[in-house]
Formats: sequence, C-alpha cells, structure tokens
Amino acid sequence: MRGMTLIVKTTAGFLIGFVVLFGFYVVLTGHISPGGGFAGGVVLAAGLVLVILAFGADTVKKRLGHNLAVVWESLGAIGFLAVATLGFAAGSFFSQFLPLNEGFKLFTGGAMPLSNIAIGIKVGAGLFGAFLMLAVFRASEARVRKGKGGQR
Amino acid sequence: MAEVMVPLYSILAFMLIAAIIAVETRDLLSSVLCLGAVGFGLALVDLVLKAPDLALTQVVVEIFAVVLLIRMVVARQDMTEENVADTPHVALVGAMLLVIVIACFISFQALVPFARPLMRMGGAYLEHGQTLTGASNLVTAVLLNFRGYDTLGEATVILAAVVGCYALLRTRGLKSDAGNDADS
Amino acid sequence: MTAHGFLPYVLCVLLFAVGIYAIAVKKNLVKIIIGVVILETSVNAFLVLLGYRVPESGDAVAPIITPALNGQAFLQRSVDPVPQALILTAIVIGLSVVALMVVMAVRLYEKYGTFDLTKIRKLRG
Amino acid sequence: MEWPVARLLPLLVIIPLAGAFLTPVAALLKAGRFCAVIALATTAVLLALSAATFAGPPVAVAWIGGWVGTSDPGSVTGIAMVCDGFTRLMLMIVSVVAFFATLFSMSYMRRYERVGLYYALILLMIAGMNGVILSGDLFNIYVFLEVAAVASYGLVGYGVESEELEASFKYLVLSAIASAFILLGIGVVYNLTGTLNLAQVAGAVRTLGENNALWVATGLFIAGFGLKAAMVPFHAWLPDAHPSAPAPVSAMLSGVLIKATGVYVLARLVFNVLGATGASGTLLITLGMASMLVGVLLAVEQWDLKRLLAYHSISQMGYVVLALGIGVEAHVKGAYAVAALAVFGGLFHMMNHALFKSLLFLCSGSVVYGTGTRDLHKLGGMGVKMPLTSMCTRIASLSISGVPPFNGFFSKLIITIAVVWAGHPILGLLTVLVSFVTLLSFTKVQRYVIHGSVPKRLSEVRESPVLMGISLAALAVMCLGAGLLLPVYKGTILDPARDALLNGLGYVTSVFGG
Repeated sequence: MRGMTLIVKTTAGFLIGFVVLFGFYVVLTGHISPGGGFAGGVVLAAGLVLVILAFGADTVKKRLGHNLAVVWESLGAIGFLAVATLGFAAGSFFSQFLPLNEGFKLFTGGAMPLSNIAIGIKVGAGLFGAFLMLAVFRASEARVRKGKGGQR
Repeated sequence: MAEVMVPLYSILAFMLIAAIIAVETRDLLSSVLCLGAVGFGLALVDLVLKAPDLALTQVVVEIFAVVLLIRMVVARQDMTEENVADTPHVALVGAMLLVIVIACFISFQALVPFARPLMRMGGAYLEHGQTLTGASNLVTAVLLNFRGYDTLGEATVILAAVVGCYALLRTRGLKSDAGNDADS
Repeated sequence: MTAHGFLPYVLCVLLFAVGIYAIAVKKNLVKIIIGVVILETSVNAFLVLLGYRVPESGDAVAPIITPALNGQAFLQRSVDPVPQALILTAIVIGLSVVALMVVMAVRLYEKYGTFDLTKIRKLRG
Repeated sequence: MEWPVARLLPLLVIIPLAGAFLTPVAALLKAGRFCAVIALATTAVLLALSAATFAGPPVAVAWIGGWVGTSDPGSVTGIAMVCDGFTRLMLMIVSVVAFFATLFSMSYMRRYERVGLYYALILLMIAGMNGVILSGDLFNIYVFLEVAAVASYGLVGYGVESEELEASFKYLVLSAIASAFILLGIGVVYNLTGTLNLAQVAGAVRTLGENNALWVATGLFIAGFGLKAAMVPFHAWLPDAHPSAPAPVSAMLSGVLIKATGVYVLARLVFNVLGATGASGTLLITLGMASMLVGVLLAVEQWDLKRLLAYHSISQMGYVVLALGIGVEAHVKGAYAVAALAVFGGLFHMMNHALFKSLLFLCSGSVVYGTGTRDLHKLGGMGVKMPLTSMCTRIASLSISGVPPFNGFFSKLIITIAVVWAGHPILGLLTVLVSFVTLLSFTKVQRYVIHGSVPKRLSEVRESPVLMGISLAALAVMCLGAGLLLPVYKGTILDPARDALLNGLGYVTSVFGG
C-alpha cells in the first residue's frame, strides 16, 4: 500500500504532533486526572497508525523498522517490572519506594508516574508494532495476489 | 435516581439495537461500523455512570479496534456474508439463550440492587487512597498501587498478544530445509 | 425493591446473549469477531453498572479527588473505583484478544481467499 | 529457622516474566540459541523454587504492595499470593512438566522459523499458570488466566499452516466465551460480597446463606472453567487445538494448562470459596462421567496419533472431575472419610495424568520428528528403529491404561474404591470399563506404531537426539516412581493438598490466621 493523497498526508502530518502530544499528556497526568498509561499508550499508537494509514505501511517500515517496536515494547515491560521489583527489594513486591508528596501536583503518587510512563511506552509500541506487521503483511499479500502464482 | 435511569436505559437499548444490526447486516463494513456504535454506547454509559477514565480508554480502544477491523474487511473480495446456519441449529441456540436470560432475570433479583453497592473493598480505597498512595485519581491509585499486580498481568497480556501476532505473521512455520539450522 | 434495581443488569445479559448468538450461528469470520467484541462490551457494561451509586444527598461524582471536593463529602458521593479499575484491565485484555483474532483471520483469508467458514472448515464442528 | 517462603512467592512469577521480556530482545539480536538457554535456565530455577516452597509453613501468604488485608473486607486489602498444600502440588506439577518440555524443545524446535518468539510465549504461559495457581484474588486469577490463554493461542498456531490457524482460531473463540462467563461470574460475586479476595469472599459467603444469584455465579464459573478444562459439552476445541501445536506445547497444554487454568481453579472455588453444595457436586459428577465416557469412545476411532491422545486427555480429566465431584457430595453429606479418599484419588490422578500425558505427547513428538507423520496407518516398526521412544511410549501407555505397577493403576484404583464406597456402584463399574477401553485404544497405538513391519519410506529413520531422549527417559522413570514410591512422598505432597481442599470455607482462617 503506497499511502493516500497529498491532502491526507499533509493533514496527517499536521495532526500527528497534536495526537502524540495529547498521548504524552494523558500518560503523564494519569494519577491526578482521568487517563493513564493505557489510554495514553493507545492514543500514541493511534497517532502512529494514522501515519501508517496516510503514508503507507512499506514507507513507515522502511523508515522505522518494526524491530524497533519490539525493542521499545520489551523495554517498557522491563521498566514496569523493574519498578515493581524495586518495591520488592524495598519491602514487598510492588511496594512504594518513592516519597508520596501530598497534593495535586505532577510529582506525586510515588512511583506511579514512572509505572505510567513505562506502560505508555509499552502499550504504544506494542499496538503500533502489531498494526504495522499486519499492514505490511497485507501489503505483501496483495502483491502476491496481483502477480498470480508468483513465487516468493 | 430517575434522572440517571432515563439516559441509562436509552443508551443500553441503543447498544442492544446496534448490536443486533451489527450481527444481522449482510454487509460486513456496515456491520463493523455498527460495532463501533456499540462501543461508543459503552463510552456514553461510562460517562453517565461517572467513569471518565473508562470513557476515555473505551473511546480510544474502540477507535483502534474499529480501524483494525475496517482495515481487515476493506479491500478483500467478499464484503458480504452468504451462508447462514440451518434452522434447527438456530432454534437450538435461541432456546438455550432464552433459558440463560430467563434464569438471569429471575436470579438477578437477588443481587444487591443497582446504585446501592456494598463498597466494602472500594470504600476502604476511597477513604485511605489519597493518604496512602498520594494519587488523587483513585482509579489510578487502585490500578497502579493497590492492584498494581493486576496491571502487570495486563501489560503481560498485551506483550503475549503482540508476540503471538509476530509469531502468527511469519511467512513460514517450518524452515524450508529442515536440515539447515544455522541461524535459529 | 423496584425493577430499576436489576433491569439494567438484565439488559447487559441480553447484550451478552446477542454476542453468543453471533458466535454460535454466524458462519463468517468477521461476524464471529464481532460477536466476541459484543460479548466483551456486555461484560464491561455489567461491571460498570456494579460500581455506580446514588448517594443520600447530592449527585454521584467520579472517584477523583479535587481541591473543591474532598474529605467526608467526597466519601459520601464518590462511586466505587474498584469495578472501574477492573474494566480498564478487561478493556485492554479484550483489545489484545481482538488484535490476535484479526491476525488469525487475515492469515486464514490469505490461505483460502474468503472469510466464509463453510468454505474454510476442513475440520469438523 | 523458618524459611521465608512468603518472600519467595512473587519470584515464581517475576522470574518467568523477566525471562519472557528478555527473549524477544535476544531474538532480535539473532541469538536464537540464547533464547533457549534463557528459557531452560528459567524453568530450572522455577523447579528449584517450587521445591523450596515445601520447606515453609503449611500456609504462606504474601501481600503484594504491603497492603496486608484482614478478615474484615472493609480494610485496605491488596492482592494476596497464597501458598497452601494444593498450590504446592500444582506448582510442582507445572514446574516439572515445563522443565522437561523446554528441554525437549531445544532439539525439537530447531526446524521452526524464529524460535525466539516460541520461547517468549512458553515463558509467558508458565508465568500465567504460576500466577493463577498462586493467586488469592478472584480478578487476579482472571488476569493471569488470560496471560496463559493468550500465550497459548500463539503457540497453537505456531506452525502457521491452515489447519493450525483454524484450530487456533476455534480455540481462541471458545476460550474468549469462557473468559466472558468467568468475568460475568466475578462481577456477580463482587456485587454480592463487595470484595475480590478469595478468603474474604469465603467469609462473606458463609454469612450470605442461600442466594439465587450465588447459584448463577457458581453456574457461570462451572461453565467457564469447564470450557477451559474441556469438560464434555464444552470439549469441541481440545481435539483440534492440542494436536495442532508443536509437540512440547501439546505436552504443556494437555499436561498442565487444562489443569492449572481449568480444574485447579474450579476445585479451589467450589471447595474453598463458594462452599460445597449438593448441586455443585452432582453437576461435577455428571460432567466428569460424561467426559470420561465420550472422550474415550471418540478416542477409539482416531487414526491420528496426537488427536487420539487429545481425546484421552478429555477422558482422563473426566476421572479427576468425577473424583472431585464425589468428594464434594460426600463432604456435604458429612462422610468425611469417603470425601478424603475421593479427593486424594482425584489429585493423585491429576498428578499422574500430567506425567504420563506429557510423556505420551513428547513421545509422539519424537515419532513425528523422526518420521514426519502422525498417521497410524503410515507408521510401524518403531520398536526397532527408535528403541528409547518405543520403550517410553510403552510405559506411558501402560500407565494411562491403569496396568498394575505403574502410577495410573493406583490412582484409578483409589478413585474406583471411593466411587463405590460413596454409594455409586454403577459409576464404579463405568470407571473400570472406561479404563478397559483405554487399554484397548492404546493396544492399537502399540500395534501400529511400535510393532509391525517398517514401511519402506521410513527405513532411514533414526532415534531422536539426546536432549529429547533425556526428557523422555526422565518422565518415564517418574511415571514408574510415582506409583511405587507413593507411601514415601504421600505425606509431604498429596496429603496437605487434600487437606487444603477439604478444609472448605475454613480457608478464610487458614489465610488470615486465628
């Protein structure tokens, strides 16, 4: 799939910044307002999916490579597990090891913002990677179908 | 009580109708779009029932799922479904479902009534949540602190699904020449 | 007890039944995926109903403490946060399952060129 | 000095998770061998850890996040990890089968593309099962159930041929229905008791008494976990899914997954959480008997080796559920000696089934590895060509058919005695009959695989590599040992498991103490 028209590409390029910004906002403020790592991660993934839809899967894969998505996904998972395991070292699994800082500010909630960031990265990279793989697979399938019986 | 019941019943009825249309329409694309309507109905229910976190997540997840399904349906040859199950099979399934629904109708009267939850576990989280965790969004406090272990499991489910997707999207399962195991 | 106490629950069970019906009767991969999504939606709706409450005085509020509303007043009006946390988990699990199903359906389409189960199923049942 | 077992419990989940998170990265660095080593090391550590849990107090509880709950559900309660006798038995079963299946995979999986993903999924499945077994929280059980299930969907379709994808899709759909049932049941229980902690639920159920909605919850759980355990009206997916997976995965699925995510949770909920009732006992007996009969009758006509084994899994799990159902019934009636014997027989048979069924699936994998086919018509004479595999197949076949010196005989004997003692002589006769038909069916396997003349196209077949041989031999020895050494290990492994189940709603005091 080669992507859509110039109008779509321009609009998508304009929108993607806002979508990603909103994703980060949702991830970072998860502990004081609605949202959190999951919602924010899915927003991030949706923004990247917009890029795939507008510019075509092959282009995106060439520029980014889906291996990058797996690495980020695993890093996010390891990060979250690390936050949990640091708690394990500090007392019991998942116990808090950072000061709580009463109040409604960004830096409250102990290790919760850290967990949120790790989850956001993980979910965003994971869903983006899965969608990219699917889109690339679809593209290669279409090529095979067009060149009937073409050996791969 | 009444002011929440009217929108709640109408949204639930809307979801039900949208679901039936999604199941019964023969055109697959319309069917997927109706499914999106069901999901957005759930987001509205979340808003009415004071669950903004859920509404936000539900909307973005629904968008993602519908985009995924549209991508899957569009540009593949058969857009409409042709075959349906035979009548006795449908009748059997219908009868079983009727039994389930009637059983639930009778026994759900023994549930703790709607809008009067016990809130034993939840009440304790509400009362001590902010002092114990420092988060003012108590859903996040439950999700990442009191029940953070569940969230670890959930993150693991996504990882498992993504790894599963990668595994299933390999072009070949077995190596073409089984004798050669140079780069495994 | 009035009918309002359990009718919303029964509506969710009806939605559940529609999902099961789609899975059991329809012979198309896309319809089966749709059935599974409806099933998940209905269970999530059931869970979110469990957490809502109408307080003795005033309106219900979301379980987010704000400087304007905290302490006892908040405690008496907030809805239950636990089912909401459960549904957040369940939604994401549902999304992963749907993604996996879509991948399988796409693979099956590539093998057979159709979503129609009667043409796909070599296996019985 | 008291061994701090409670501190160790989270490690049983953390370690496989860490391994699973690392393997995709290792796979990207083109280090497939390294993935296998990570997986093997992880399972070895898990084996050691689950052995270490036996050194602790009878019931060890770890509260995650340090939110220690009390028997009052209105206190701030975190998620608990509970390790009692039943948990230890299951942990041991899972760890043993997982270790040998992984060892077997190191040779077997070499011919597959991109094995790094395979090991990641295997580790995720193990983490999911350990999570389910250790969990003391209803929703947490659901989450880890999904971890194990989602990982197994990818594994069943790992060969990405059309047949495997179909089986995987069918398995996924039915499993998703099961999960929906379970989640609905969890919702009902949360509504009725206001808590999710199993022990607190048990305490609340005690005060709740008769309640229609609780019946619906029990029904939903039996349907959901019955689907996961492939009990008979819900068995349609198993004979497709289990044979389609690569052999070590089939061994894991049949050997431990249907037990850890199906029968274990069902037994835990029925006995310890929702309370044993006469109706749930009758339901379990009916399900168990139907699975036993239908499974074995369908197995007789199979000519696909792995499919035949899969149908026998349904039948053998029928024995376990039947025994547990008899246990529930006798427990409600107050016949505690009968209940103890029946539950003991059920748990013993569950352990034995894990050993011999994983051995059988690994043997079939070894046969497929050597010959490339699993059609009984096309096989023959493996007794000459693959002596070790044939020997192990023989031992496992005799075990599953209940022939005396092997473990299957003792557990089936105990179950039959318990069934007759509980006043069901006809059911007792049926268990013996089903065992006889199983023997017939496995005589067919021996006749067509081990004996007979070697077909011409299989004349080049050689014995499988040494790593596969080691895991086969070790499991075969354990099959023999589990039967003969029963009096030696009974007191440490099986008796505490039985007592934990029969404790009933006393679960709440054993978790919170006092």
